[in-house]
Amino acid sequence: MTIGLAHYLVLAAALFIIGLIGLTIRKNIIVLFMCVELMLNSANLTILAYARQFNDSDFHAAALFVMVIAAAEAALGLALVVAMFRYRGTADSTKLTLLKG
Amino acid sequence: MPMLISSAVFYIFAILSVISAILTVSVSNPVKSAVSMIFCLFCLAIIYFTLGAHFAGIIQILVYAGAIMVLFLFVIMLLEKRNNESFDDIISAPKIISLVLAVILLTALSAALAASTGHSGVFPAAAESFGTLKAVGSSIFKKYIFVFEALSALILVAIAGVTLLSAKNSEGDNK
Amino acid sequence: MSKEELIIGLYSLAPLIIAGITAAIILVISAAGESRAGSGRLRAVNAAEKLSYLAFTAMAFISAVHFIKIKGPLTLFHNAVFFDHYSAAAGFIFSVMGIFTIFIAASEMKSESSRFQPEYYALLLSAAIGSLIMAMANDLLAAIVGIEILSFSTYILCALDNKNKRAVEGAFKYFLTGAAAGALFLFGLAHIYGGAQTTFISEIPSMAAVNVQGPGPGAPLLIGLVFITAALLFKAAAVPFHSWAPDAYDAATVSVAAFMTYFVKAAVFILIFRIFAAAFIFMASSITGVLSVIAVITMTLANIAALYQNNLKRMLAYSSISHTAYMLIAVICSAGVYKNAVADCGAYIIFYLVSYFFINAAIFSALAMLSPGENRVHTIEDLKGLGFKKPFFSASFSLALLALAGIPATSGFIAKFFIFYNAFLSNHHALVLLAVINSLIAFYYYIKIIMAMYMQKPESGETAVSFGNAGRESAICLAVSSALIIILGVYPEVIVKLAKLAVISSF
Amino acid sequence: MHQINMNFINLIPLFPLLGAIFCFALRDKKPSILCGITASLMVFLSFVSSTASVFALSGAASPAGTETVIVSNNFTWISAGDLKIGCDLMFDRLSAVMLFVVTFVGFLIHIYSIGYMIHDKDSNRFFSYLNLFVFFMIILVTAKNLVLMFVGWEGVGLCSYLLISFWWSDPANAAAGRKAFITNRIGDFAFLSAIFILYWLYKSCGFETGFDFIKLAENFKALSAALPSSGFVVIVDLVCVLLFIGASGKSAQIPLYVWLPDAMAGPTPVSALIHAATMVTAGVYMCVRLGFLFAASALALKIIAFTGVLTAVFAAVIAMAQTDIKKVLAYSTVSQLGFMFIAVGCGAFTSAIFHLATHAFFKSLLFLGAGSVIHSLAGEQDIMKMGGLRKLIPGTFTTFFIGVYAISGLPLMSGFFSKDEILLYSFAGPHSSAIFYALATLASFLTSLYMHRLLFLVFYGSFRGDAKKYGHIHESPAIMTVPLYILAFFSIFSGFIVFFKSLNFKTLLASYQSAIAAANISHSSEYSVMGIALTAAFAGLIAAYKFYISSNDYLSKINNAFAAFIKIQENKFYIDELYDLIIISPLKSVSIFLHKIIDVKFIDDYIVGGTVRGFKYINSALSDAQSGRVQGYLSAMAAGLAVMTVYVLYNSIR
Repeated sequence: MTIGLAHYLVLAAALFIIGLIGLTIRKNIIVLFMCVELMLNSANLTILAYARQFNDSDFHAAALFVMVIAAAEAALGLALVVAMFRYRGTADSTKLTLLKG
Repeated sequence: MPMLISSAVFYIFAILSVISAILTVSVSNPVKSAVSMIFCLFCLAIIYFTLGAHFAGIIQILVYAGAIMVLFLFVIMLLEKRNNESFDDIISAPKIISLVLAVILLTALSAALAASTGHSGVFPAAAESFGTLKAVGSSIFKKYIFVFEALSALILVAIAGVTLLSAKNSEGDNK
Repeated sequence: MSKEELIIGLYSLAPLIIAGITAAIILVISAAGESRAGSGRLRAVNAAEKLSYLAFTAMAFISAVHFIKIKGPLTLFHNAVFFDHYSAAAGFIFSVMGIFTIFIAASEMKSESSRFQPEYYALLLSAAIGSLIMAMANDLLAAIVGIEILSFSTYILCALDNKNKRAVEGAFKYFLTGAAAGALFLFGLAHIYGGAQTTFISEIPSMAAVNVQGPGPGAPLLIGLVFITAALLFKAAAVPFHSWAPDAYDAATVSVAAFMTYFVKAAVFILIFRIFAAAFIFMASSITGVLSVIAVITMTLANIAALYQNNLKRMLAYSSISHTAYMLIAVICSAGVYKNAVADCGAYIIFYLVSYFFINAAIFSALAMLSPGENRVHTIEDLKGLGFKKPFFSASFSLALLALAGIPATSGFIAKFFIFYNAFLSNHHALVLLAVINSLIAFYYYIKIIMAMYMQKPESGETAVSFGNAGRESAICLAVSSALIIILGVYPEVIVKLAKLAVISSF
Repeated sequence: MHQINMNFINLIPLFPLLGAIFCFALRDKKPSILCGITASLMVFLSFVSSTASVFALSGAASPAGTETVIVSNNFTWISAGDLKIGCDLMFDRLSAVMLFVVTFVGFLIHIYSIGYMIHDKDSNRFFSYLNLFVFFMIILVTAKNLVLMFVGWEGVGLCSYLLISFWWSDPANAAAGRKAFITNRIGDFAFLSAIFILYWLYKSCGFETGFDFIKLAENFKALSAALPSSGFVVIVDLVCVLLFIGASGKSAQIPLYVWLPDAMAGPTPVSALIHAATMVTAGVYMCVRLGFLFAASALALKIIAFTGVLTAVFAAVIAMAQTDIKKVLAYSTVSQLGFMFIAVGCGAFTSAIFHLATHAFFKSLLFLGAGSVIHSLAGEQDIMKMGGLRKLIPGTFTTFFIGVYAISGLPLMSGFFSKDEILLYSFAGPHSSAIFYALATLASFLTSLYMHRLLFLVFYGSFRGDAKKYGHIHESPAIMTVPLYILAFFSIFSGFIVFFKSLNFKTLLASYQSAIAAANISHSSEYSVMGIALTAAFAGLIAAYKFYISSNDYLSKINNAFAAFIKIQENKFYIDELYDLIIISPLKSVSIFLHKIIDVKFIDDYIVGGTVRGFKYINSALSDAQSGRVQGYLSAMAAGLAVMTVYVLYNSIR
């Protein structure tokens, strides 16, 4: 059985869906961020797989850009988490219901 | 037989990465969650290598697993000693619906992707310079110069945001 | 890169460069010593305000020059960006929006409260950078970076008041859902790359045609289309991707909420239209059905949710969601059957955005005049009895609400009319019917506010809100926007013509 | 159609607009007579300019066989693609009649209002709204295209809403205003849809009309030739029915009439101007203006006539049992509007406009008279607490008396001529029907009955109110009674207009009727209809007289209905009791049934209330969904994404 593009794409899709499921069921806000990171990784894997298919290593740049975006997102997100934890004292997203209706 | 070995490597690390990803979203302790996430990232890095994306794989290990996830762990440690969450209310109708929908989505995605790209089989032979630091670096600074510069603005904003959000002023009113 | 290329590149990016440099200077100012509290803060705020005001004016001027001078569409930086009438027009609109936002923000920024820091202006400028990148992007990668810059700025603006539980919570929810949407976009982008072997908007259709075997686009392209559409719909706050909007609006201060209603929406729709009209139009038939259903659900649910909403900002959030649906109709119609569909729809979207901008500028500058700096939640009850006490305020506010409702002789009516008319021409009759029903439902909750102002007395006898030291700037902004609502309502031709010019010469 | 361009017709709407701005500028100042005078003057100037336009119209030479129209093409308001909608006005014979009613009656009511509102602290604002209303009404009447007409249509709705809730400190008034607004929205929705369908119809056949009435009418014939006849009829039917729903919102027909009785919460001059004479007739005006369309749709005409007849009878029956003087008149207005729609439905557009004009005079007279009565009694509106006012306020009595006679259709009054024409057309017109005729005659009988009931209960017998108040009853000031006299004069004589051949009223609206075959009405049927109509009117008068004047103890009787049965044995007026039993009691119970069950319970509670409850339910569900829990938001996103992806993939790749 040879490994082709489809295998990588299905793996990426699976990781993406796992991240998506995590977003809908987890309560801890840090874990929620990790789920987003997982989804970004799956995007990266897709990009790299297609780049391999097209023999286009220029597009590897896109994967690096995704990592930069992920890093920036993580930094800002964690700063928000810290700020929120400081004033709300919780990392449970189900307790964050001041705004609703 | 290199073909067999590369297939085995892919399958092993694909299965490992999926298992660790599932662990990431399912273990109740966030520290364990983060650790399995790091493991998942390692597995992915190896899968990147099998794709010939050497530079991306190295950055994945260095920056992603090495820096970003450590940041996560650091924050987790900073916030709470124990932050286990109970999964008591995991069985709620909306959640089950979203779970079912997600599985359907996965099936649809996989089926469609496999059907439309599966025939091509193996990857074409890669060029000598494929995925090397030199090739990727020159594309960053030539073809993608604009995106690269734009990302600097993104990082500037992120830095400003982090300093602003973590700024402590004594007279703040805690509403 | 040759010297000529560099010069034209710098020329085209001049607004971005100005915004970036000014933002950096403001960050330096605000980082300086005692700029965090007391008179030091006020001085820093004043300086930052002046600087950003200058920067936005310069950007508007340069964009106007661009608009007049460019001969035809250009792509620069290895095709990464477009430099055309459309992007120049967008740059001008964003700059004017920035100026209005500064005006609206004046009364809260200059209040005694130390919550408002000079970084605010730097973030406004960086948001402008992001939206300009979105407007210019040819590479989807550049577009997502633009989206992220804009979104980051907005998240931070939302959480600016970081001692306020509500603000941080709203920003967090917005951030988390926004990050997920960003991931959707990137996943979609990856598959677009897989389907077309390029991420350049201008090349997707032709490349896709080469790469696709058999009839119709292949699975990667379709998946990319759906995911990117979902991510953009999220940014535009369409149901079911809308849930962040009411919370974020509620959490944000008045000027930031205003900024989100017009600025973010304009940036997103300018990008959506670019992507749809230039790249996805060949796949339109597979997605217009979905978009129509989303438009209908969006406007219906948003209007019903707004019906009994008492919190003003949340109500306006739902109202903004319903307006998303109307603009979405224009996007759907750009894949229309008749000639000039793209040009007309683009022009109508731009007109809608401009009209919507002035209406919301009026509404939020009015809200900014209420108890500035106190950061309290304004409900409809607060407005009771203001009608005859504050005639100018109430009349302008009512005018803006009527314009949102789409009463004739206001720009809101014309904007809606164009969109419905166009949908009619494109044979989306049911859509028009449902949209008209919805705009009638919407009447009810806009009228409710006007009723409260003119026909109800406050329970305590005194009006619930004080006007405090309401800034002159907000009042000016209110007056100018109200006048423009009427002017555009009676004489919309100029904007429509310019918008048509921008779209025709760019697509 | 021969068009001549005269820009001075722009003056007609301009004056009231200036007045409105002037009065609004002074709204916070102390109320003074200045605003009232200015407002009245502005309406008067607009009356003068419309009269001048009439002369210009009749003086203009036109090619034989065509109608002359004065137009004023001002500027292009909306232009989208090929579509150009102008901000243009037109003045033809139909607008002339309407403008005469709007400006002249409007002027008298403005004068009256000076007396009525002088003590109100917000009278400046009142006059500002009133002038603004006249402005929008003039726009509605003189608009050259359907879209501009819709602007006026919305504008009068807005002003009506502002004026109903003018005394907004009472929540009931504000609620009434809101009810009016919302009910009208349903009609407006239908109207808008009709506009869109009409546009699509013309556009798809290659006619770019810009909604211009003249072009719409001109191209209509070509349009009907261009389309297959069956499809064409269906579309025209649909358009006409939707237009009629729009009209019935504004003109208070079943089932959208509910707002009008509540609208009486506003000041009385407002009821007279807006809710009797002008705005509520806008629906009739619109139907006549688009008569060329309606003439092509037999189905729509049937629906209109049927609704009209039903409304006329229904409202008349409800009016029987009302005790609030203004409510009686409100239901009476609904009923009379029903008559106008009978005329439209029978294809007699001229008669509809004729009745509209005469009705404007006598109904505004009645409302102003009622206002004068209320004024004299210091705010009392319950007719059970009135009585015997004949001697005390003779001026009001005389004019009210004339109004009652006019509306009842007694001989030689204006109402007699206009109503007789409607009955005649429902009997022998191009779209007549025996049922319509019979029911219309019944409604005419009921009209006479309840109007005389009102007259007798208010002005005859003895005073039933608070004895202390009796001494204070005084006639209203001249500024209020003089308009009454003028209106009374027109209530009597405006009907004779049909006899003046030179005014040519019969052919006034000829162009709008051209599509309808001229009915051959024999003199014999004309006289028999007239005879029956007179009989019905007199029967109503006699019945009311017998009951409300001859038997003094009516009041005690209604208090204990069972006691009445015993009294039948003792009472000498056996025939009256029989009459009571056979006619009045059933009528009264039907009336109460209709009011309590159909009106309040069914329409108000189930239809209107049910919609509101449905919205509330969805709203609370949405509110629960927006729970503040971020997983919920993300789940919604994920679900949306999944549905979208699966749908698109399934549809495109099989």
